[in-house]
Amino acid sequence: MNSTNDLSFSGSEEMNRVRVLFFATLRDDVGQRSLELNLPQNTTLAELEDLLIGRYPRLERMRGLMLAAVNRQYAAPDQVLPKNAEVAFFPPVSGG
Amino acid sequence: MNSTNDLSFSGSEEMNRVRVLFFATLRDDVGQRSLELNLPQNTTLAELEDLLIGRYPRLERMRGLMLAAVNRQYAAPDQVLPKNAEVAFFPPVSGG
Amino acid sequence: MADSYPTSIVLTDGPLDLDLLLAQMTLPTTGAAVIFTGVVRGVTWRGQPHETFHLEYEAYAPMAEEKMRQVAQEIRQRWPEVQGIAIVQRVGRLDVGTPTTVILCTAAHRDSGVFEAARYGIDRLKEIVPVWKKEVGPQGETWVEGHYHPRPGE
Amino acid sequence: MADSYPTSIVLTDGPLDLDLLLAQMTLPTTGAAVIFTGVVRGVTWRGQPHETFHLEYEAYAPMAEEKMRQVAQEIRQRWPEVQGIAIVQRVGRLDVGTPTTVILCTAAHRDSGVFEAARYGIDRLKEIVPVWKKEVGPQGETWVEGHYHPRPGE
Repeated sequence: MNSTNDLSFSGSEEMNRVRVLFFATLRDDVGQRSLELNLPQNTTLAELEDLLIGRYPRLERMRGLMLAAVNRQYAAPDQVLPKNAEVAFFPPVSGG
Repeated sequence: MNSTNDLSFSGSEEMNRVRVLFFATLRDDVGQRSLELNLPQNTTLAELEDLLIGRYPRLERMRGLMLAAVNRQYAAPDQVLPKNAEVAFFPPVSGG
Repeated sequence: MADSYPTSIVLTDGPLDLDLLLAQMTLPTTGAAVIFTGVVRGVTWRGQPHETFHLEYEAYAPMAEEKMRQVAQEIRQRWPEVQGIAIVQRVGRLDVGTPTTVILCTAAHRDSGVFEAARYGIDRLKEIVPVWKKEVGPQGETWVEGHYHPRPGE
Repeated sequence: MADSYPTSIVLTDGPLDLDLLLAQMTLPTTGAAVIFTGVVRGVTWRGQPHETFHLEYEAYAPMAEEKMRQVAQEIRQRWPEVQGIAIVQRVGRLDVGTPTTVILCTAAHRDSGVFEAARYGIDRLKEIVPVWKKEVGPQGETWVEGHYHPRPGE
């Protein structure tokens, strides 16, 4: 895994450009609100989460605890990220 | 029973002057909002109600249905009216 | 503690201001509020369907205020965590769509009885507070009569 | 019928106007409304007692609006007699005593589910609507974290 925004496993596949958003404590952990990433086709949400924890070790404490939405819907870890997906990571909500 | 506001049974007792109020349909039935009555000592609420139904026959339909308050508290029929009592008669409430 | 909780009992022919009422019943420890309001219905389907032009409310004012205060006290006995209690009843002519009554309860948290207390408050107001309404509609004027007979002293 | 019932979903950094919201959710057939509001607590006793100066709310705005709309739809499925539904969430800095959120439900009658619907609405908002608050107090800043983990698609 390189440290640029191109997190491809291999250079031969067509890439999927996704937008990643962070909120609340996760934004503080990552230090920024959003990222644009080029991911291999068929990357799952769980794989993206692993990539991000590898890149931002402060996210480790939230492994298994953070919520994730793909295109504004709560998503399962094995969900394959659709093309140009908007993926958001955040802690359990606390509005109201 | 005479038709003046002096509803005394006998002239020998000291009288109790009470104020009687009517609300909603009972006010329509009686045709006025309030009366001042001189009643014998120890007149009960039930006796007053009988007097009033005798005087205002349109109240008959509400016999046993009308509510009564003595000095702004819901009262039992056998309650003796205290001196200078404020007695109110009205249908079951329908506010809100 | 409960001695310092605000209670507001208002019988009025003027308009309501929910935001002001809420602010008045909000303490530094308040985190939740439930407000019930009755509204003048122009079209009624339940029971005998009918249309209403407006309502005319009448009150036995001094007793109504005493009984509204009693409703607030009953709420405090049943839900001691409720903080502010405002009970408002409008009187006079009220047009369709107008709020007629308010039961407002505040508490630290939403599970402190505020929902139940507001529901109890409107139920009790409709049982014991001497207020009556006359419906004015296409069929003329009709007094609305309740059904509850309070016990002596209630 | 339900197609014509109004739904208002508002995520805003401006102040609330409860009277206006109520008027907007009032139909000719409306006779009752229940309004829940959350309020910024300055002093909290439950759990770890602490003081709060103000709260800072942050939202994932487009998803929050979608999920607020979903909460309204869930209310409609469960309480079909509910007429108007307004769900408001304030964001930004909110001082002690300020209303933060509103769940407002109207219906023809008070026994048509308005109380239950408003309670359900605030419970669900706190489960699935992506909004977070940071408490600012004498000990500094602390993010408040919820506990609910929505299921995929929830």
